[in-house]
Amino acid sequence: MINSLSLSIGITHFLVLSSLLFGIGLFGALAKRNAVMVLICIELMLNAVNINLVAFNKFVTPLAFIGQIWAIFVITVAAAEVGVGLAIIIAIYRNRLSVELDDFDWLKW
Amino acid sequence: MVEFSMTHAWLVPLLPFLAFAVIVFLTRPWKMLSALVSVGAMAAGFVISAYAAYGVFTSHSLIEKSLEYSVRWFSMPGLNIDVGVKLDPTSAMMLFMVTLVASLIQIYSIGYMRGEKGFSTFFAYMSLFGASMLLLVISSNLLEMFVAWEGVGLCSYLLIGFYNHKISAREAAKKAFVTCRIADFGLLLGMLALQIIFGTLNITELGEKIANFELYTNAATLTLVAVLVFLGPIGKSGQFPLHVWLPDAMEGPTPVSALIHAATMVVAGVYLVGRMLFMFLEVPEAQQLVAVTGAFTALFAASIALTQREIKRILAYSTISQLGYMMLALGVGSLTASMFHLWTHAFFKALMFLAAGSVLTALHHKADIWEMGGLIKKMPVTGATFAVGGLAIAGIPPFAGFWSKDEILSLTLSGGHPVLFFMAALTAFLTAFYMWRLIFLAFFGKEKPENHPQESPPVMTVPLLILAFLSLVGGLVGTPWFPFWGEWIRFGEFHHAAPDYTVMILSVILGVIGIGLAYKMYVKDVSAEQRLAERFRPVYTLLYNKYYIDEIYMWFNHTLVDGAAKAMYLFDIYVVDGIFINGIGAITRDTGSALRVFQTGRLQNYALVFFLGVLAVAVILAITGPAPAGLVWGGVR
Amino acid sequence: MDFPILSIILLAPVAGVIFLLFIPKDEFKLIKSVAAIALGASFGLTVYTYFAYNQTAGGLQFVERYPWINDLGVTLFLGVDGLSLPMLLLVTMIGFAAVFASWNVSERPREFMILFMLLVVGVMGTFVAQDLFIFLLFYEVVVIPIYIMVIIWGSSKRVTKEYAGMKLTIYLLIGSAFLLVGVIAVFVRALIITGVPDFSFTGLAQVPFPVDFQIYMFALMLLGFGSLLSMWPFHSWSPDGYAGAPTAVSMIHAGVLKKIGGYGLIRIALYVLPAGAQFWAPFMAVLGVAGVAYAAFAALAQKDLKYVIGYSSVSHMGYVLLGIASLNVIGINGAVATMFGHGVMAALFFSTVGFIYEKTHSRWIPDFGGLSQQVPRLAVAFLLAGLASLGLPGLVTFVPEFTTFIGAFKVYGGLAVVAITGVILTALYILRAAANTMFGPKRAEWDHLVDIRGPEMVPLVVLGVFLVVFGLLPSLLMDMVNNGVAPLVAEISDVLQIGGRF
Amino acid sequence: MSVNLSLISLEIATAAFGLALLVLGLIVPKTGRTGFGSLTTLGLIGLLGLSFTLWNNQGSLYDGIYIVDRYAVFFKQIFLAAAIMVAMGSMRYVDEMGAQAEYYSMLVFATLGMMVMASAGDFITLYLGLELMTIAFIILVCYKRLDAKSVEAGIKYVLLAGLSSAVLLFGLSLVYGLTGTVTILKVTWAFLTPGAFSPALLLGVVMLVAGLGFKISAVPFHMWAPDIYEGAPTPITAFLAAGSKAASFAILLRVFAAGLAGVWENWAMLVAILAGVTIIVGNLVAIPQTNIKRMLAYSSIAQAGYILVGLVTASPAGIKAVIFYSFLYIFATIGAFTVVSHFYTVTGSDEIKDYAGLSQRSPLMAAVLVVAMLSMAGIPPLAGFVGKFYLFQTVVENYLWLAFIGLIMSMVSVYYYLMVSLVMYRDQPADTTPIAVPYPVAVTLIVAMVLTLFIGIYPNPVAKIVNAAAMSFFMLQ
Repeated sequence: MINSLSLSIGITHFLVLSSLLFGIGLFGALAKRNAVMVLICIELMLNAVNINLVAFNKFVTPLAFIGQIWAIFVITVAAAEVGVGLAIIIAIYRNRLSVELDDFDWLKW
Repeated sequence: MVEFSMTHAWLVPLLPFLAFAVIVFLTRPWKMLSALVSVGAMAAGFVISAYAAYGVFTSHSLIEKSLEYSVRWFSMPGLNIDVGVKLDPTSAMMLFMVTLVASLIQIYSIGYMRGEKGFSTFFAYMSLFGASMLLLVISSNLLEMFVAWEGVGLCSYLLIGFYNHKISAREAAKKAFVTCRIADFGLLLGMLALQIIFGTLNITELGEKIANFELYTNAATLTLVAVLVFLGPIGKSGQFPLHVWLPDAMEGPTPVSALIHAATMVVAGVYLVGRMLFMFLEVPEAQQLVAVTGAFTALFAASIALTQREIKRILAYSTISQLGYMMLALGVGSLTASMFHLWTHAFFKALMFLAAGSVLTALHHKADIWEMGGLIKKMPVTGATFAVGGLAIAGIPPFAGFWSKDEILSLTLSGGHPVLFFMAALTAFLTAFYMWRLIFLAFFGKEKPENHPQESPPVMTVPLLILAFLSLVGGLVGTPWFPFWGEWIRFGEFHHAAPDYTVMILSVILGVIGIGLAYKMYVKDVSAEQRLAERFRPVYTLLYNKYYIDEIYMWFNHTLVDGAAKAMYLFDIYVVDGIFINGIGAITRDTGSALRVFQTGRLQNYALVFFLGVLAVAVILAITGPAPAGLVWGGVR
Repeated sequence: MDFPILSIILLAPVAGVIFLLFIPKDEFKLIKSVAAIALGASFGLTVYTYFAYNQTAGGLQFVERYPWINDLGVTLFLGVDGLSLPMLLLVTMIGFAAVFASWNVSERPREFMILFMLLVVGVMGTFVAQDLFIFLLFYEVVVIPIYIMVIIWGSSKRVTKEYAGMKLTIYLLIGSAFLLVGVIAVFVRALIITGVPDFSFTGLAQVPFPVDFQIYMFALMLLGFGSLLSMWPFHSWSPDGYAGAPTAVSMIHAGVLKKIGGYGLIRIALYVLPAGAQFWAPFMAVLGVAGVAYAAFAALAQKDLKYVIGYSSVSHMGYVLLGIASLNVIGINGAVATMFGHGVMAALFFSTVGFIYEKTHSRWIPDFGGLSQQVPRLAVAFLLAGLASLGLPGLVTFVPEFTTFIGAFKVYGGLAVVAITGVILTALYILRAAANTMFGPKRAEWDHLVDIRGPEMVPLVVLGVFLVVFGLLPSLLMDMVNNGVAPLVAEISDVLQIGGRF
Repeated sequence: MSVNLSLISLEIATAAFGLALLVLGLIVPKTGRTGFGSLTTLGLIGLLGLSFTLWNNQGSLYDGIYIVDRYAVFFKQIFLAAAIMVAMGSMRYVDEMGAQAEYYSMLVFATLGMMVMASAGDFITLYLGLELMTIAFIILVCYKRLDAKSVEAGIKYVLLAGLSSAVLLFGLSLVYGLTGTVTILKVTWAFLTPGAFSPALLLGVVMLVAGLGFKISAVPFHMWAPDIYEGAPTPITAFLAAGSKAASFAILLRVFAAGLAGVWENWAMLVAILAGVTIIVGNLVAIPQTNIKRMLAYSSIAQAGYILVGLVTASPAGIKAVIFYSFLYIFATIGAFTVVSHFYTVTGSDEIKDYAGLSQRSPLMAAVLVVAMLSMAGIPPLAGFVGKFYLFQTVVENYLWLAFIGLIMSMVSVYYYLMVSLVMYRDQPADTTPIAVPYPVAVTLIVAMVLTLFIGIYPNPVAKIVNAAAMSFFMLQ
């Protein structure tokens, strides 16, 4: 079954796409200084995962809907995470008047 | 009673020991009571040992085969130590002599120590001292003997340091103990070797086994062992070069000096060598060493005594020199002679010390003989008895010293040691000279006005008289015509040597000349010594400063020993501790602080580290993990 | 033995601790009395045990054994034999004496006594435990109480008490880390070989470990136990530690705690890993001798009384190591007996110095002189301890040292001679210290000192009695020790002859 | 297939309880809101009681998606115990913060998440449980939303946790894609099929390691821990350190010991290295700390390293050791942190130097802190010693160096623990007013101390239970 993968071209494309997306997200998460941006980049990474999941489902386990279900879960959870994240960002903006991550280094060493 | 005393000889050391305990724990507050307890115990011991001695000296069987009985002290596979009693003429004689002299000295001390602080304590120590010595005398086992040996050392430490508020006394005590300790190191090694080679430390068994030692070891080893054992006596009996502690032992109260020098401590060494004589006779080199050491010490000490000024110091050196005689006798293989001299010496030396003591009390502890003079008039008994002692040590017949010294001399000559004989003879001359120098300066000549001497009370003079009597007749038990002594106290066959008149006359002449010379120099014209001293200044100073041996030791001790100590200590602080321990600790702590810096508090640095971590893990897995080849072919199949 | 006497000996102090928890913290007298009673009970029972022990039967007696941790094969296995009884006697004796030595502790006495009793329990436990795991439990119980006692009641001289305490603790813990690795490895290997987990000494001793494994593991245990025994060059915790610690801790620590090292070496390392012992014995001997000479010299250079004793104890432990290294009955007998003798002596010494320090607030020898005229009893105690320390015949330390020397001299000859020179050096520094402290012209500034009296006399009396009685009648000690050592050595020696238990 | 709902009754009950708390929070008037702590405690105790019914009721739902074996149940009991102690320990602390209902319900939901993780039989459940726990924790961490530190901790946690779960997910998705299954036990077979092993799969598993390593704060994925631990409300820190870590270990064992059982030897060395590094870094960096929460954070990192040791050889013994250690570890951790939190509520300080003379102000607190810390250091006769013994027992044969690192480092850790004891016992307090310990806190402390001592001295009963749990873990294959 796994060998059948290598025949199909599609999966590779999907994987490359997802990996690129993941890389972009990762870069953003490391490089961006704005908390919101970082949050969004993390979302990108999660979406990369989703692409993976759906693609694998299509090519690896076409009969069971494991991937799709999983993807839905991921989306839901991500939503929750973002919700919490934004709330926190607001809270910290209230009390530091900044969302620049570099300002948040009271906790160190 | 005789039977009882012989089978209960262990009571003799036990009684004084009990006296010690009683005084320390019960009667310390009541001075006289303590003194009585102490004297009583010693006297009782004397009675018992007298009976025992009687018993021994009437049963010939004991000469060859001593009476022994013992109990287990401790034991384990391969090591059995029994403590017990070994009763033969030698030990019986020692018991008798020690208890006798010790009792007399203790009686004397009642007078001498009157009003001293720590009167009771003094008697407690004296009892312990006596106990240890007596145990040493009767012990049947080397380890037992060693215990007593160290016990004697301890008591000497305590008694020499009796006036320990004086720096000098304190140092003297320390010196005595440490010096003996150095010697005991050798003795200990010797004992270890004996135990390991022969599997026993029982003297009798050792005697049998060493008689044919080839079964166990070779001669060289045995010689080494013998030398090691001999180290002990060198220290205890103040032989050269470990004699240094003995003169300083003067710091103790005079009765202590008497006890140490006459009856107990210093003769322990001689006695030990006598006990182990069978070993020394097996290995001639060792025996030679004993003889030479003895002779040299005798001469050496006598030469120092010539120039000393303190009365007790002179006596001390004379003791060393006399001990040299005894060692010499053993060295030439005669137990008889050495024990004989030990016996006579005990009396006249105790006598002289006690007399000196009474002089010192009379002069309020002014010790310089040049500041005395004419004491005989005010202190007839003391003076007279001292003179008796002087005659005895000078070897004037019929005083005790003559017979024993003469026997040693003749034996040395007949034993074929002309050099040693010469040294011994010379010593005899010197002895007579310096001893009478002392007597003339102290008791004759003109009185010094600043002195107000008075004769001591009977409690002190009576012992003097008794001892004087003994020093007069004590030698008669062993005259060439009546060799009672040699018949009983001997090692090996008894052979009655015909009296050697040449030696006899020679020694008498030497003695007389010595006395005469002393008379000429110190009574006729008193300035003679100064003139001689002027002429031979270097020699005089050398002698006066005891050949600077103390200084050499001091230097050694302070430079080398303390230096090494300091070095080790610094090494410990700065290397073992400083570099290793604290170093490691510091490294740990600093690493912690260094790593801490990575925790910048910047969220994204954390994220970065996180991903570096992912890479690291990947790499580790690629190295250690499954199918590295997989990486080469890469990609998804 | 239906009557669990060992448990009671162990639990008496625990009961004392629990009782103390309910006593108001300013009832000084009551607190100390409780401690004294609790430890006194243990002491008394131990003395009873010591003489009730049936030497003809030998072996482990008063055994109590309850299953403990099944899957590790651990059993709560208490028992005493000739090896552990003297040590147990030592602990309880010193513990009892130490309460009185610290009778005048006025700062937070309740905490002091609680910690101290915990400490004593820990030490006692190591000697009665016949199961390696239980042994370890007790082995490290002691570390923390000691640390806390040092930092609260200790004293800072050359080094601060914090430094001293931390050094003591960490040093010993690191050592025990190596030990632990060794123990765990031994246990696991035994499990692999036999298939049944068994942690009891006897059980482990039956396992045929391969020789190279034994050698490796023995090294670890030597490191662990050696550093506790202040084996040169792992000794430097001991002088500082003792100097920093309060009297009671110094007494227990120098008196018995470091003996756990020697005890462990014999009871565990030697007994379980004989081949390893055979391999390492020469090294042990060299280290021991080095320790003797080195520490004796270092002691000679000290001006602080506690340092003198500290280094001297290091030097004495050298004898112990040497005796163990001789691997024969006589040597090991000597080693064990030396541990006992030194224990009594060191405890007396530390208690004496403790009193001196308490009264004068100085341990600096040049500050003293002629004290014997102001505090004669202290002088007696000092001299007694000192003479014992230089191995004077007739005191408890002589026969053991002599035995050790015989055992070692047999095997190592010249090397042993170096160690025996320690006899001279010891005399040198002890007498020097005694002379400069106790004798000589007295000083006016100490005229106000009051001699020890009442409870303060207890350490002198108790320890002094053992010092003299066991010295004059060494068989009391040696028979017991031999009773424990002889069979053990017999077993390992025939193992060594046929090369491993197969 | 028939679904035996009794197996998940515990989860259902927990969820219901959490929701109930939330609702109660809304309807109960502000004035009467102080009872939540006790209510939660009681409820959790009830749940704990319920969990015992599952001990003999094992099985798996939806062919292996959700596994309820003794292993899972025991872990759930651990979480519940932790939750109970945290709830009790944090009563006083939370009173200062107001709005308790949400706090406690979040606590319960976090517990629920952990339970799901413990039972997770496939990746999806794993992920859900993990996220449920994480999000609940995120909220709890920044619960003191007016306290700058707390919020900063919150944002750090949300972002880093997001990153880590993204990575984890990516890894999971790769594994899923390359093995064609999400059920952990089936993954094993895929691994065993020859040639199935590709670098991509390797990468997947690496990411898996990273994601879970983040949760157990194993070096080098530990960077978040000190900051979050310091910033979060102290009871939450305790729960993070004890519960979340234990849960992550539960799932870690499932995935690696069960999931990768076949190819384990390939991973052992990696885990060994991770463990060693974690132990060293955690202990060394803890030394220079001046803030006690931070110090405990680092030491808990080191603890994670110790627990990893049990994973090196995924043998029954190893599993047992891990379970055993995580069990006794919660008592030490929560005991210590409860002292810290109560000390903070009284004095408002977390600095070690302010602990001066605590032994006189509150002997109980000082004693508990010392016992807890020494238990972490593994000093007999405390539980930590037995735990470490079980752990290192598994590695001495093949990874002796690891045993050396572990034991020596644990002795080094004593150094900084003793530094705290030094301050508490030697120094005289600045103000000598005794610290009153309220009833629930006192109970927490005493329970923690007693259990730590008891397990240390007589571990047999616990060892028995843990054995059963470990056995059931392996019965599945």
